[in-house]
Amino acid sequence: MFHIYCPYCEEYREEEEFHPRGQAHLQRPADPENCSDEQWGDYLFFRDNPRGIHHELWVHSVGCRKFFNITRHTANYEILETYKMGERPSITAETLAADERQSGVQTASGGWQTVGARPEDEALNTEARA
Amino acid sequence: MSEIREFDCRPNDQTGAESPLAWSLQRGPVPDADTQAGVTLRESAFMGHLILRGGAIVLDEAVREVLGINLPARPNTLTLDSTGERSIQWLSPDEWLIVVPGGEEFALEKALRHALGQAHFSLVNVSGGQTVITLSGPKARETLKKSTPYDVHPSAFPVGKGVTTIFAKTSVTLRQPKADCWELIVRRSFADYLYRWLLDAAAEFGVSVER
Amino acid sequence: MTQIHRSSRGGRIDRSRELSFTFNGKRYTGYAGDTLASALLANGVDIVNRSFKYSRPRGIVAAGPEEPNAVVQLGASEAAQVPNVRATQQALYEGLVARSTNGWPNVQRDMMGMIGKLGGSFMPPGFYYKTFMAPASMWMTYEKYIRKSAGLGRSPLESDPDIYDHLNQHCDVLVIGGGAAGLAAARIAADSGARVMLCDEQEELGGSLLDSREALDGLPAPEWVSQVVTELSARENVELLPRTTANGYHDHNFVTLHERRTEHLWDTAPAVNRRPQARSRLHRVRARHVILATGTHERPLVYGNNDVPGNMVAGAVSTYIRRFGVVPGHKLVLSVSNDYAYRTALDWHESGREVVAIVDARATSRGELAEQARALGIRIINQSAVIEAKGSDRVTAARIARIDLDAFCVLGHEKTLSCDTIASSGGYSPVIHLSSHTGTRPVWRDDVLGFVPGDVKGMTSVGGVHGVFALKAVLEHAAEGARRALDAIGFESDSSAPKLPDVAERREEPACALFQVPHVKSAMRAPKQFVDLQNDVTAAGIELATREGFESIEHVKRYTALGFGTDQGKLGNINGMAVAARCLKRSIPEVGTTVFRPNYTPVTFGAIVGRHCRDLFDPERYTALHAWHVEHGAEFEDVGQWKRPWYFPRTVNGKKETMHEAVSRESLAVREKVGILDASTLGKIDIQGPDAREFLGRVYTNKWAKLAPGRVRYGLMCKDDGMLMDDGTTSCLAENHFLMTTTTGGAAGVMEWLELWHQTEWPELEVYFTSVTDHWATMTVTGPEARKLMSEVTDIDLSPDQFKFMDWREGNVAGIPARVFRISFTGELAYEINVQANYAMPVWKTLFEKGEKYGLTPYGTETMHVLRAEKGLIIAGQDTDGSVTPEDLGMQWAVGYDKPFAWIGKRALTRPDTARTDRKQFVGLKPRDPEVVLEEGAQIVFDPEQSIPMTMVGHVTSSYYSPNLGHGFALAVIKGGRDRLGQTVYLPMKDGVVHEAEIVSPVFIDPKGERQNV
Amino acid sequence: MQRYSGFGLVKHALNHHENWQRQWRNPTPKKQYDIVIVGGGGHGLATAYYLAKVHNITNVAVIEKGWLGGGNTARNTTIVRSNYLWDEAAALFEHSMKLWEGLSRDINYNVMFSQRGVLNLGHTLQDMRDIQRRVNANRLNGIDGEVLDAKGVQEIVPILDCSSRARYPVLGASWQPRGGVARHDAVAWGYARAADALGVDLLQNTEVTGFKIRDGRVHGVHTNRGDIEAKTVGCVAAGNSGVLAKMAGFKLPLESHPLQALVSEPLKPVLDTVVMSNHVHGYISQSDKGDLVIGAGIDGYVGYGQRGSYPTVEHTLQAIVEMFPIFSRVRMNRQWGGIVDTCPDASPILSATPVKGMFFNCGWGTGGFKATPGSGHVFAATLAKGEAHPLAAPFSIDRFHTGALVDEHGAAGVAH
Repeated sequence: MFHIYCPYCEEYREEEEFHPRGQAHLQRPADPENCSDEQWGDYLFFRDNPRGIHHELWVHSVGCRKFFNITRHTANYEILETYKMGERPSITAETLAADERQSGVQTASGGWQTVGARPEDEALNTEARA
Repeated sequence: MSEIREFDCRPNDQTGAESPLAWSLQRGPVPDADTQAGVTLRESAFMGHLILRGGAIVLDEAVREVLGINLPARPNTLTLDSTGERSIQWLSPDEWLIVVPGGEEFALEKALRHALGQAHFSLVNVSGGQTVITLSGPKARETLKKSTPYDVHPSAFPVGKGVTTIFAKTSVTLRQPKADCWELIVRRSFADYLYRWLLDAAAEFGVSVER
Repeated sequence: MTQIHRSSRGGRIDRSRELSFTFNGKRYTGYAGDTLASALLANGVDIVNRSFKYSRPRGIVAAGPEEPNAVVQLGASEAAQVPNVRATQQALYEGLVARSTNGWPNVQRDMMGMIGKLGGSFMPPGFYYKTFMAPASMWMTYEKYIRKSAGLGRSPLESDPDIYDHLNQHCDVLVIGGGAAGLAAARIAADSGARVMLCDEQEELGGSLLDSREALDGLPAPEWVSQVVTELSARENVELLPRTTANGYHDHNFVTLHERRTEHLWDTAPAVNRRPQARSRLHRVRARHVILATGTHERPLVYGNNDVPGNMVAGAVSTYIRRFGVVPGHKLVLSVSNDYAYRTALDWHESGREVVAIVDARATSRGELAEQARALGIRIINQSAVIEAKGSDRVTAARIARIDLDAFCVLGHEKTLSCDTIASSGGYSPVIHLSSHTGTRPVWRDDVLGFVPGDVKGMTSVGGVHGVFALKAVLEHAAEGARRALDAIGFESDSSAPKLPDVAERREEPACALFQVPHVKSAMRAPKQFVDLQNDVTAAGIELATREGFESIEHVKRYTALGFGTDQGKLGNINGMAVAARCLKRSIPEVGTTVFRPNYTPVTFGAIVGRHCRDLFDPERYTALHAWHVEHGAEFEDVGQWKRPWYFPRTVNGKKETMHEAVSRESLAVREKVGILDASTLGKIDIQGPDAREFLGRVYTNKWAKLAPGRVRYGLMCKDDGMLMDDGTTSCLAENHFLMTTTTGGAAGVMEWLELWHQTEWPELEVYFTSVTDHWATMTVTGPEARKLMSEVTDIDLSPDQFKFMDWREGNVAGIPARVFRISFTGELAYEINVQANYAMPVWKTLFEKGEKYGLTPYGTETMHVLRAEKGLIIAGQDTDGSVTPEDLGMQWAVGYDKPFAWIGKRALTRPDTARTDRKQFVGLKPRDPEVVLEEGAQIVFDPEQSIPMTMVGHVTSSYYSPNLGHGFALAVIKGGRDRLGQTVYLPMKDGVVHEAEIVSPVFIDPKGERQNV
Repeated sequence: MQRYSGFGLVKHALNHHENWQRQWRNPTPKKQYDIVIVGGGGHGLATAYYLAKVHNITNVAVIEKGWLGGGNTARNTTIVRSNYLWDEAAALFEHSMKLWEGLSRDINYNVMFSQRGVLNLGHTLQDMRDIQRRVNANRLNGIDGEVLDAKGVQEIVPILDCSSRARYPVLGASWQPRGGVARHDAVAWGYARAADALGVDLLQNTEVTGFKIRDGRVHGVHTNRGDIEAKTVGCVAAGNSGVLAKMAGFKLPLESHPLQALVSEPLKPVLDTVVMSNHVHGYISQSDKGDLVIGAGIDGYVGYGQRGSYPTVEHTLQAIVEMFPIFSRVRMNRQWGGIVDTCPDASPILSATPVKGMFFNCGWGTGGFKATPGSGHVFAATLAKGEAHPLAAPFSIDRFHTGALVDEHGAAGVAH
């Protein structure tokens, strides 16, 4: 059970008081009438779903009823940051990767079945996308 | 103030009024008064409850002017007037609960609207929708520990604190206006459930219900 | 029967309190302080159970939660039955009744045992995957027999008489384990002023110190424990929880502790001062830091017939001797891989019974304990091990031999030593279960010959669980760990007073890595060498699994069932991995580790459920008028958590109306006279702010720009996929003030929906929402006589030109301030009265006083459904299912196609699939046979002659008998239905009956809406 | 392949079981395969088997980063049924059900498919309407099932509390007698052994680290054991589909959530069928070993941790004890979590992708186990022909753009 710091109540509360509401920072197309079916479908249904750093929207349902954002690692469930609506995260997969490169530390990949397996190899993926 | 419709929903004649706990007390069980009881439970019925929403900066002065108490700006706190009968509690950054003796709520609503003028805020009478259940006694805290995941240890929950949290399978606004006095503000429709929960949870300590 | 194995002195039992108990129908006695296991051993009960698969006789092996065999059925009465209680963890009480979980007709003479003996060789791991395939129809029969022979204990067949509860706890430091490490750490944490909790699974705190031979500060270990416990329990910032198992370690330092509060007293929880006590309690602990001090489990060695009663773990023998004054045999052979286990021989010897030999796999043994044993004249045989036990119902001898660890073979020098007990020790496995629950991989340490916890944020492991075994080192490690933990959470530990007791350092020699002992025969041919006793997993079984290609340890486990028992492989896992590693020619860490899951030991469902059962399983929400409904005999329908009156059956001449009769009467009353409905459960949201109107325009499909104060409008709400989500009316109370109503079930969801869009998408809109669902009680007075009735109780001008359909007015009703809304869900003249809920009852009662002469009839949800269906009004969630757009419902009139803002749901309506013209559309159905009431959920086809699978074109969403129409009627969704009015459709039912129905308009009564407009 | 039989077992017993063969090989990866399947769970292995058996394509590799059947195949509650609401889903799951019925003999491996029947309880009037709708649809689709009232339910499960005392009394149920449970691990192993025997290479401990994509078409995969060429790649990786899609450069309409399950200690037989309840939210059956196998809820957040929230376990056991008050004194042995890919419409994806030659089989949400044979069968056809099998066609990714969803939330409401 998560222990979540509500940025509005300014204290930690039990997960039972909250509900997750999916990926954060989703952008509703500004002009829905003029976006394609593809774009509209993407907005409605397609999600990042990363194994790793995830920015997600939660609501403090049984509490202040405010929506806010959580940056959480989806494999080890560590919460790295919570921040209010309208704010941007200070920790992202990119900032963490930069930190890692500096310190030479590899973050734990909880949840993998095979010791030593790594989720994604950046170089290979870049090639794959190219 | 024609843009908002004020309405005094409280009759002068209180005959036949039924508080949210009326049905529970009528149906029972109502434990006998017990001097050995570890927990005492009482409904502070028919209070005036108002939900005030708006920006703290907008509301602060008007509240002080009308109610004579400060709008609590810090999360999860509550302020009381000198008699302890009137209180304002922080519910969220733009939402407060005002509880006053029954019958004062409409006058207060008008006075606040007047003081706030054209500011953007909302003020809603919810007096019929919730009630205050008071828990006291040496085992009150222990009973709360059975019911809510919120930390009620004195170091985490001093007098003057109030939070909205999970309570059994419902939510309450839980507060400690003075030492050994816990107030649970619960929605009307859940009051009977909460009552039965409390009787059950406190049974091992002995519980008595004050009417 | 006398307690033949009870020594004359010693142990922590109270010999003055004799307790009698029954096992397998036979009466025995033990003492207060005994566990069921120690009492059984004291009484010389060798066979306590039969094994799972081979039905072999089994005895007690261990003394704690790792015990695999002594799993019993407890309870004197049916309702008090508890399956699968470990005798080693069950305190003895007067009158305890227990049985073995397996064995037929009894555990001594078991018929299945014969089958096990004869058929054992036909039951290698996975044998069931390779057989029973033909004929296919027979599998269910085979399965019946397999199921019968499986399982351990049995479920009670009566409801639980006991209650359970939860306690939500918060602390700075949670110390798990009350042995030397835990106590030392707790003491330091307590000194810092932190909020400390300490739990331990045993009956009393002390852990292994309770049977230790060592002295602390010159005191025998148990006495030192008492001193520390007394000191700790006096402190206000410390909560001590003996008999409490930390069973699950969840995210962010949330730990569940299962406290067994009365299980040592009786099989049901006794009341105290006539007040009920919880049988057990689950502490839901949020700890800022966890100190894991869970110690170790000693590993037995794996050798031939190591499951015959009389084979025990060495440490357990010491525990029985020192804690319980029970020496579980006469002649001991001890087989070890390490120094510490020598203590068992010393304990045995001091009890005055014979130690036949200590067989040590190491070439030499010169540690302190070994020297002590040698000094006592105990025979020590090095470089050897017990390779096989002899005997069937009890050990009669140990076959020992010189072994080569590296070559994994027997070198000869075989001897058979006569004995009745073989104790073995293959080393100590740290109890890492809890740290593994967090998803953290444990780390193998060659020096420890075991896994220790990986790094867990907010956790420090100390003592045995961290691979620190010697007492002095354990205490130091715990102290250091506690200081680190306190530091991490901002407490200062009192460094000036290192309160560590004086402990003599003990000289030890390193242990050797011995798990499975080689036999003269190959593992496949040797007598069964059990790795997992509870699941009858043998070394040969594991070897076979690896031979068949199951190379991952997870495959091995799953193929053999290793570690899947109620002991979760506490004794067997490491040994099993060692066997697999040997077969695969890899090291143990290469083979991998297994993932331990909660629970550490099993937890009663009831304890996890707590008070959330029976009457308190889920809240029942009541309206302000509930008492009246109950008094008037209402039957209730569950709508969400609400209890809503479903119908009000009358009793006429002693006969209660059926629902059909009641609903017919109620419906006619509304259409012909006047009825009243408690509609308080509808969601109600007060909306204030200059942008309220704009907001409504964005969340509703229809237009709100011109709704004037005093007026009401019906609105539809969609999600952004264009599918209907909720509906209701919203009233304009003032220019910037609206009252929205939602469906009963949708209330909370809509409230959050509004907040979501406001907070995340349109924070610039100046508007606030406040739920007033519970504040207002709502009563619907409806029917042709409604105005007459209302005119008797209200000062509001009811004249049709002053108070029109879809108007609302304020005034008094029955002397109570009220808002009255002229909206109708019945199609009749209707007034919806809102009063502050505290005053609902007097209003309701007055209405009945005045309404009697008009035939005022209370009606429930069923009649409400019939009446609205006659008008073709939908119920969101019944006539819609999340795949229905406003257009499908034929509600284009409520869709603001030209509103300036792209309201929620609009864009989705033009997607290829939502724009199809042959979508399922909302229509009415009139059965050709007026007697027929179609089944709700009946599927519709155009061609009834087609073969299965049929092409279905829609289904019935609502269907009733209408006393007003005099026939059944239904609402349905049908492909392209609106273009098919007048056509016939078919509803093929299960008994071969095919109903015919005509597609009609969904409005069956008063299509022009004149009745509600009068 | 050694054929398994009772007679064979006796023969092996006399030889001290020393002559059993490997159930599958442990081959070295080849440089090139006709088809690569990413994911060695039940669905992937079944796909490989049917490719070889039905389509004669045997130059196939199954790439598994861990051990075969180690994902949700190893972690589910083993329920098999086909009583889905919409025609498209019903057809797919019924196709699967028919394959289940002959599976043990087909692959010469006893998967212990036990057709002990599945009850879906109704506790509210709307539940019963939904049940009637579904059972009527099932019947016209040729799927067995009937609607029972409370009395009928009580007869099938005497220990279920069907009294009016319950908070949400049982009003009735749908009953699918052909539904039941199967031994989950055996399904993976059986398919693995059968596929291996037909020449498929099963590559364990082999992890895909990227895809070779040129000009919008897949040419192979990168793995930690080297590159492998293949013109057709099928991804069948349950909880990792999103991660694989990201490697290939596109998103899926999926979220991966932890779905929890738990078991009691083994008990003597006490529950002979599968009981599921959407409304009080729990489902339960008893394994052949005696454990009560209980499905808990799905957590609302994205999670790859194979564990979930404790309150979910609490709520599930509350539901179980509410339905079966006699189980209050039974004890919970273990809990665990699987990672399930959930689609917005609670239906799977069996589809081509923006990358030519690359196909995805995913999004089975909480109900993938029961689909294993059918999923493998139609996905094999899809891979073999390069276009969707008719039963797979409605489950393309396109539907999330056109709006043609197959909304099975009703049937899949409770995780299973």
